[in-house]
Amino acid sequence: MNEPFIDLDALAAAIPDGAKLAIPTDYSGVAMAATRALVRRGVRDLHLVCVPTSGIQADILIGTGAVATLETSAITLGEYGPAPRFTEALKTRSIRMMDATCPAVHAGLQAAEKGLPFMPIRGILGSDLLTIRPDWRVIDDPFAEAPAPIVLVPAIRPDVALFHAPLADRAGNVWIGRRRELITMAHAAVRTLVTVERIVDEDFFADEMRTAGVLPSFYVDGIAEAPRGAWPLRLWSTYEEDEAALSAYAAAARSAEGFRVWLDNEGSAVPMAAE
Amino acid sequence: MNEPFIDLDALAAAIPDGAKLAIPTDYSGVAMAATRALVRRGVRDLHLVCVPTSGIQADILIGTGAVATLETSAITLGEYGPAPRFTEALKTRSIRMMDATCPAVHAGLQAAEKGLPFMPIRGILGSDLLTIRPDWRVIDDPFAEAPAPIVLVPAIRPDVALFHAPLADRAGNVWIGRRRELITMAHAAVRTLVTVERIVDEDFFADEMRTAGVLPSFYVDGIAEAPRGAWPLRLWSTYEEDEAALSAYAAAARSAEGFRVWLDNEGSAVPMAAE
Amino acid sequence: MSEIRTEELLIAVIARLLGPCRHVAVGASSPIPAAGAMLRRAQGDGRMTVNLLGSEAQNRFTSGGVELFDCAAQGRIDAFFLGGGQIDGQGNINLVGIGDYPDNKVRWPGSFGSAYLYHLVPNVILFREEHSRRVFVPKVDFVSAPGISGPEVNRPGGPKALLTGMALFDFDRARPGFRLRSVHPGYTLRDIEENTGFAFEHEADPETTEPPDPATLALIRGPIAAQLAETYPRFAERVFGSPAASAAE
Amino acid sequence: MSEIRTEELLIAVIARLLGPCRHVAVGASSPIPAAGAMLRRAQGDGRMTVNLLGSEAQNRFTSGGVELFDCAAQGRIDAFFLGGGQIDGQGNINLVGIGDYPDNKVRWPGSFGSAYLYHLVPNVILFREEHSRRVFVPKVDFVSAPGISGPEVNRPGGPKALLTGMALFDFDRARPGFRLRSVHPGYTLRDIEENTGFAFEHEADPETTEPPDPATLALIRGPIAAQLAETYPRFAERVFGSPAASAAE
Repeated sequence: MNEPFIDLDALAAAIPDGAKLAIPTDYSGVAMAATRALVRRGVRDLHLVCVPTSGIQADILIGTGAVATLETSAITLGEYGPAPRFTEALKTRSIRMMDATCPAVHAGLQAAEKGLPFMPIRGILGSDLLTIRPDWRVIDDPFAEAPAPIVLVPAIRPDVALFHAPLADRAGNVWIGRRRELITMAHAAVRTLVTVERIVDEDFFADEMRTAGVLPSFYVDGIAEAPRGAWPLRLWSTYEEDEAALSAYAAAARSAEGFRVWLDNEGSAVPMAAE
Repeated sequence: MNEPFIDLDALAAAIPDGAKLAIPTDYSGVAMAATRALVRRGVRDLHLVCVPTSGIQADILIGTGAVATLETSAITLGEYGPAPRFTEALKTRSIRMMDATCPAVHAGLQAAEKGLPFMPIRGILGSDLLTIRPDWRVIDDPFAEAPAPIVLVPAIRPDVALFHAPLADRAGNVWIGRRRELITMAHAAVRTLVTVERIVDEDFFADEMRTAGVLPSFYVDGIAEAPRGAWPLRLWSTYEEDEAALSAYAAAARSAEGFRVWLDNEGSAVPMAAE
Repeated sequence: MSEIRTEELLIAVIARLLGPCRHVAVGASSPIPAAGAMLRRAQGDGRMTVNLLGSEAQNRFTSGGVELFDCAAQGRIDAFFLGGGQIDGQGNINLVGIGDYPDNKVRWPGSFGSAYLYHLVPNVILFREEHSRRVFVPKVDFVSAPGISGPEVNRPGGPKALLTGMALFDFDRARPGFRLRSVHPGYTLRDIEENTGFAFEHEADPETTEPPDPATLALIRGPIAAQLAETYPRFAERVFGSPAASAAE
Repeated sequence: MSEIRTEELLIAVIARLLGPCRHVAVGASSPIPAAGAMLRRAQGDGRMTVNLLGSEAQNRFTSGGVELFDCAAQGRIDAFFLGGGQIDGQGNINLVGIGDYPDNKVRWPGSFGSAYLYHLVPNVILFREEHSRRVFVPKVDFVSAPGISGPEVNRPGGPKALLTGMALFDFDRARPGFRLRSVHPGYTLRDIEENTGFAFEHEADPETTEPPDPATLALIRGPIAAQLAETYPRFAERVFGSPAASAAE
């Protein structure tokens, strides 16, 4: 893409079926408006990489049948309880599950960020995760004098990283503040698609006091303006979560039928006021 | 230390003889005032880790005989020419040299940052650096199907990281902007000592627009106020280098005698006006 | 001063367990551990760091999601809290599900950072309010993170204590196993035995968990409740009502 | 329009070599490569990124010193510049010293990032103004970074061209070796042969390096000189004098 500024549907169209899609955790900046656009376009066969966990975003995508593989350290609605469509999908074995642990997801992304095939990681030894993740290896630390096992996890190179941030400037730089896992995701991914609250006229590189929180434009392939784009989740430093909407989802999604009704009424068919 | 705010001489005293000392590259925030304090106290036997290169700071420490081991990707005065005391020390074999390449220094620090014994790194294969750095290993990538060598470098865990930054707040948080190698150094090091232009009353965590460039106080063991503390080097976004002073150093240090005279007049014996 | 609530007792016990810690991190959705850590900070010299994941006001990390894990590996995090759908007598914890993976009869959210932090944080406090044989089992069905490791494993961290709604246990890594330290007011040793599915050491007549003194209680109901409300407004309101009202009790 | 300076010719040649690049990084203390990259950016569609290490105004990296290297490994840096105290006909470069390590007769600053970036950046332009047998040797005394690697080595990058004060060469990774592309105005094939210590392919009558056209020269002496002065004030003043004066030539 030569012009990074696109609309939500064009952004959703830029995520092909079958993509390995990286999404951030609930408090980091979740592209919920873009997720609704993805549901509208009927995305399928995603390999969802949750960095390192997810909530309603993953649950909705799973509920619509968009997810073939789920790589995550946890899926939960937090204070609103378990994630019902996730739980149901595991019961019916309708998705391939790759259980992880948070730092292993970060390590896999950092390996991709450095063009490496793998990263070593502390811990994990003795966890049954090692049994169910045959792609994780244990080697003997070549630098230790006595035998010392250490885990290696393979690189995670998403086809697309998708997240929501407060601001972008006209040059396509995105302000992500101290949510630097978003930067790691963008470094690791082949392409990065972002929704932002606002596109602003100021140049983010004009003031060194503010540059530290900027994802530079050369990592960013598409930006769509989406006011309240994390709704009903909160966007750190910008707005709080919508408790009523999250409670309503948690209740509705307990049954497949309830989820379908919710989806028709709120999830996708009716564009949100802001979209 | 319970109280992070100390003076320059106390800061220099907190760097013991024999310490593995990490210092940043010339444009990143070099603690020159602290270096003069170190020279005044007659520090010895340092293992200097340059992240990933150094200039006048390393050259002065080498010239005073303070350096036993030098781990760096390069030492140069840049536009002012070769680093004379470095060159002389290598000629007389008076320091142990550990030649590196920039990303290997970063990788070693990142290994320490993660409590890892080593980090894999791309490149380097076929370089004579592998021959002269027996602590760097080559293994066969366990994730590759065909034989594929990859280099592993050991963790670099400095005893002390020392640098200069523009600002600290009263809680001991240090503003480093986008010079994040300083954060990596602090994460990797056992202790971190910092000089700053100014200690200010505002709370760096009060405004999310500015938090991204903050090194949190729990990584910082000592802070000394040192206005123009990078002089004669520049401090990004704050002041330019002193061309006359750097030219004078480059000329004087060409001979051992010239260096000694420079040192007596300017380098250590006479505290700078600001100190 | 009104009657001490269970949450207040647990918050006070957690603060005591954190005694000399300089840096405590607390996972998301953990209001009681968060309050315990903030209480301990309020009781100390003002230099203790408390980082609540997912919070902005109570979080000083600036390097993204990986920083908690890096910081733990650096030895800079003294205490962390883990829970578990199942916890067994060897200190193994299961956050994945009941039954055989992947055909779990009951599936929980997942292992989060447990498989890493349990190895690296020296004082992991296992916290689970529900004290039942459903939770405290002879052997977990899935080891999200093991309680102990062999000598070949680099492991500075592990379980230090187990706190439930009924009792407080210490963990002995050498034996290994739990030892009952105290029973909360209102419960007996018999209650603990009946509701714990694994064997544990105990005195014949175990101590009663010391409730918070009036000064501590005032701290909890005043400034701690107010701080907690920034990150956990719904929990704070449920337990303490309006912080201003509580502070005036 | 005054006579074309050597620096201006080199800047123009570099911009031509960078043809389709979207992201060019330039090391510290490299004014001519920096100017070449900025010229190419000025000639393009405005979306090319130029990152000068050590600059703030001309640097968009925000993840610290490691970002250049990570970015290169991601395949996001199309071109970089390396020099060498010695360069041989296999494309090996030596930034460490003359003679046997560590007893080098002449010691240079060190290898910088060459041992990594040479492997990872697809278009590495070797740039060394001094064209002599002292620099262009049959075999380097120390391989800071090798010109080529075996098939077992993951190596997307390597040398693309060699630019000196006398000539421009292409590098053929398959053969491997240099091929003379053009000789700068004022020099002959004979000059190149006499001052090059390794064998290279060439036409019997090699082309002359095309000097910058008037429009390019105006761009160099106007906006590029001004941009360059932000990071390299001393170089800009020496070569161009005051940028305002140059722009008016």
